[in-house]
Amino acid sequence: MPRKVEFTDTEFMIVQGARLIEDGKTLFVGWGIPQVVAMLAQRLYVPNVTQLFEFGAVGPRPVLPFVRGTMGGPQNTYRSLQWLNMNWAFSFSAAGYMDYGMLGAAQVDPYGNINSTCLGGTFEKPERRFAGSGGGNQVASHCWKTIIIMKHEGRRFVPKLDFLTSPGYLDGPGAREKAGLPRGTGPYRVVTSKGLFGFDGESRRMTLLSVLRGIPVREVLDGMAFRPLLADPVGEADPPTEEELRVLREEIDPGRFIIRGERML
Amino acid sequence: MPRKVEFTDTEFMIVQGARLIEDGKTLFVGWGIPQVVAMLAQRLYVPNVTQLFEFGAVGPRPVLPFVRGTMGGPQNTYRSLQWLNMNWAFSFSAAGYMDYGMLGAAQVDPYGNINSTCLGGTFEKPERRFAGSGGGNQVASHCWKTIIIMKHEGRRFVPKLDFLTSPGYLDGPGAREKAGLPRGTGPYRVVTSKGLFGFDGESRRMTLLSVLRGIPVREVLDGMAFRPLLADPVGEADPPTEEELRVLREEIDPGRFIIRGERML
Amino acid sequence: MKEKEIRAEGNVEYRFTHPDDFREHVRDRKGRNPASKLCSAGEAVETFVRDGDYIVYDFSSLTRGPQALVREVIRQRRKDLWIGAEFTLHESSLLVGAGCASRIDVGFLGYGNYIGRAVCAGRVRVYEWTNGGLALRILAGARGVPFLPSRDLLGSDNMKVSAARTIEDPYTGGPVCVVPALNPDVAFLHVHQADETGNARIFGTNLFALEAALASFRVVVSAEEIIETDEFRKDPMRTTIPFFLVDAVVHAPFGAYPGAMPARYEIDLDHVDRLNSLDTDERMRAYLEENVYSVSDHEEFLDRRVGAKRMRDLRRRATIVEGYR
Amino acid sequence: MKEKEIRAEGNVEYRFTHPDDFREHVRDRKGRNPASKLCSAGEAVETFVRDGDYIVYDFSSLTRGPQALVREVIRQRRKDLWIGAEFTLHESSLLVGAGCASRIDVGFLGYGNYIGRAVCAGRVRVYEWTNGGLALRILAGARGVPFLPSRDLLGSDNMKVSAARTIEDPYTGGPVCVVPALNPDVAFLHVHQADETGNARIFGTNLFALEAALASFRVVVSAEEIIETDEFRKDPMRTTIPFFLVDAVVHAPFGAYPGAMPARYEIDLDHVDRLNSLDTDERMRAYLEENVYSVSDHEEFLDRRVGAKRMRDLRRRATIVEGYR
Repeated sequence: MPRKVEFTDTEFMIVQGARLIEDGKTLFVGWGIPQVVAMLAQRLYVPNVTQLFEFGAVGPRPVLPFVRGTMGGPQNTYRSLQWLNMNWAFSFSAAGYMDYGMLGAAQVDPYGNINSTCLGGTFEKPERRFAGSGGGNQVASHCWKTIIIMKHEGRRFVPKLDFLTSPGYLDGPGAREKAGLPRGTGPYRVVTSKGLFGFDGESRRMTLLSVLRGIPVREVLDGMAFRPLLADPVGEADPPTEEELRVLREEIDPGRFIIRGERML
Repeated sequence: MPRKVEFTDTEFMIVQGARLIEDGKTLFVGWGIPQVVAMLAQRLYVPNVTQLFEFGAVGPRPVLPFVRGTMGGPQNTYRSLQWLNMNWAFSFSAAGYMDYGMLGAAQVDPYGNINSTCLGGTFEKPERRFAGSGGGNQVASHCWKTIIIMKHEGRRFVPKLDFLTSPGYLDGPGAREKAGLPRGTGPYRVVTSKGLFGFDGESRRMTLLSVLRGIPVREVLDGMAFRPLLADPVGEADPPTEEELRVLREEIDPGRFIIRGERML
Repeated sequence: MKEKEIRAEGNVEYRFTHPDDFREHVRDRKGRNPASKLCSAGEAVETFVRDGDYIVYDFSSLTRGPQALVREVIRQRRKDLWIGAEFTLHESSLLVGAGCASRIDVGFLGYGNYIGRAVCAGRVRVYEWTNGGLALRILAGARGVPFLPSRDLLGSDNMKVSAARTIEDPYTGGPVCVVPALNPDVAFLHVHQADETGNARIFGTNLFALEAALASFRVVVSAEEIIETDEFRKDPMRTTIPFFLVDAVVHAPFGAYPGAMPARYEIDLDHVDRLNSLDTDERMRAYLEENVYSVSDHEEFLDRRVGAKRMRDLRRRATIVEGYR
Repeated sequence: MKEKEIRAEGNVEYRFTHPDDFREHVRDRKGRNPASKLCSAGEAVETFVRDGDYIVYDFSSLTRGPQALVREVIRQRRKDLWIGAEFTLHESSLLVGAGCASRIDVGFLGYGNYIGRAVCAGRVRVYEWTNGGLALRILAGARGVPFLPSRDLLGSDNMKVSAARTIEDPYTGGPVCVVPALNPDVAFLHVHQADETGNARIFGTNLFALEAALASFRVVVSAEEIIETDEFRKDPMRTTIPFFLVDAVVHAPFGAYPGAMPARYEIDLDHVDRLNSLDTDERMRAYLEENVYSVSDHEEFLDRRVGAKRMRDLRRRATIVEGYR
């Protein structure tokens, strides 16, 4: 029987993300937390995943520990199979070669549409301004399965976005295809600090698949401004294992730049 | 007073071509005779010309003597400034960076349109089939000044082409721009084994500028199936100098793969 | 899913794949697992080249062409192939002469008289895209878009014997040329170095090696040398093609023979002169019998038709190595 | 000739140059003569950067960014600049904070609070093209076409706050996104090695270095090292940009400081943390005074604000050199 271990909400989020990736597939890695997820996944579970960074690093093996604030530097692009540029990177995704994409988000709606641009006010004078799409729009448009990873905070789960930066299922079934986005693509999972969501195959609406063991479903739903569908039954996600935490804390992020967060359990 | 020297029609054609290029400019070099013209020009007159080959050799300094039948090999792409590929090479020309282009032709019409595809019959079953455009269409479409180089033979100067492979002035003034080709481009000179042609600034029709000294204008015109305009006066082109011939024969093409032809003078 | 749609506009047939159909092939049939794809030329052609396929290759017959693979296609007597012929010098003659190819997208259709006569006799259908147009079609296929625009072809007869079209540019209102994406069934790429999984290096210029690898349903790499994956990771700027675009890796020293492999061996001009002289079906048959059908594979061809002495001499003549590393 | 046309669609302004106008600039104003273009950063900005210019750069603030050139633009107090901001981290903050920039095409508008607040306060106008959209616009400019198509942006709000449009693909009939070509007035490229004429080498990945060099009216290269032209001819595969695209070459060791130059020196995280902490105009002014206005040029900045000891330490920390050559 596993001992209870203490961990942060960010650690749980990262661990959940890392468990989702299949080995021998390709992963388009966004800025920040997705970088750390990819490191943990490749270190523990999927040695043969091929990472792609939008500025043209193909198959990098980032140096551990993680170096903050320099995705394009020699540490993160270390031992790549190939160094190219941005137009080539997005050719790989546009032509169908990227299995998974992983992105952060400021807001997400029931169809998995992402806002990472601005909040409140108008677009010209918002109340808060974020970095914008970066390459997120391309990742969410092109990759076969997009994974959104974000803290479980109420203001982030909204019925309607303040700005649609990167497409989920837009306004429902068939909408992506109708808009001209590649067939068969779309958001696959939303990974949060409390649970895991998928998308219903028919309605394309966000569906709660599982919650961190010990957290009531109600607590997860309370943290959202819309009500997702519920899997039947809603599963339970294992907390981080000691090995996952050890690798995260000792090998990947000993400076705790990324993994600090609220303590859980 | 210069001694009379013996030379071939091909040698005269090459020498005329080499005298046309300005130093410190770029030259998009077609297959075959244009390669030799570029070598002679760079060796004697324009050391700072930058050659471009369609498969992405930028600024090569081909090894002398000329190696036949292998434009893409290490000898011809020797000491390039950059090795790229075809889509980049045509980006250079499309974006306006190529001053001169030099091409051969099977047929040319009064507007400097080029046929290098087929003769007679139908396109599907012609009487003679040539190599086709290669990159000639792009060179003639994009370069600021296109130079056509070909033997002076009657069947080559025709009022109407059997196939329009690479655009000259199409059917007259303004036609290139109307078709969507880049503004201000077009054929600049036609270099033959007997004379040199330009294009009238208004009518865009081929104009005889000069003939090899000693050849009657009539002989040049007799070798054409249409009557070009005549410069007033029609000039006289100097025959190849001893130095030009020496470099051509001893340094560039001692095997006489290219420069053999009918003897002249 | 219509993977291999042949469309027609008037008399003009052209190959077109909806980007979504190509993407689904990539998703379902291309391996992103870095497993060994090493096999013989015979196995590669047996597995990955089918009758009716559309084939492209890089670079030319005279330089770094995939000649061992082309000979294997002839040996296995594929039929009704369609060639995207950027710099097709002898390949077209051989493939048409052997009865393997029935359509050619041109490109540059040189040289020798055989292929010209075959066109005149109506034995092979040709369409004119030009080198730039074909390269752009393959770039479109590689970028996952159904077309790309350019400012050439316009005003020329190539637009009548290809499916290039003129559209109105939405920003200037002026006419621009567009060409449809090309996703070939097969790309043959002969490279200097590859690892077993398909990472590959070409030294020198190329036509559209990465574009063709991205755009093609099946990619067969033949390589002068097989090296360790680790070598690619030590020098990522030298990589031309990453492994997950590649379906088969063939170790084929002298795979470009009789053409040259820059910095490895020179062109065999005597053999090329013989190729240039193939002007009748009788001579073509004799050449194919001697150099293709009568030998069981590339290695037997090298042993019995080329020989160690000639290979040694051709290697020795490749004196320019600067820059090719 | 309207070199610098600013168009509007609804509320959205965008920069557009007809390919013919750009071509004529290239013909008349770009030098194809391999003369020396070596000059100081001050001279380069004085000569080639004007008020109202549209500027792009490569790579990011943290890695191989043209920081010495950006500081010089601020020092010379250019006004009303428009930034094509692919990976703009601190440049945007500094250029907006210094009153140099009034418009930004985004891209990735990170980070720190300063630039976000400036947007919210309406002190700078932003348009959303996304990274892929901006890279594609520059590719269109480089290829001499007025637009390029893609299958992203579709369905997103970026299409409402940019001039990207949806058109019907002529081959599938389906909707595709198109973006207009971008020909920036100025491209800043900081490279590992350049010669005096402008041939340049970047080691590692890049955003769109060659595209931006082809597409831009004026190209300023700053280089860690100046090397001989002959070095480029010995290794043509290593060349990123050929000389005839380049207008000025600035020898600027530590030109990417406080960011890193791969294989040369590491990022100065202390300095970057200070940049990240610039959240008020007061702090911004103090930073600019200390690091830009109070020093006459890049060399004085290095001597008086960075110092040989810190530079030595940053060099020592750049321990990964594999592949960067």
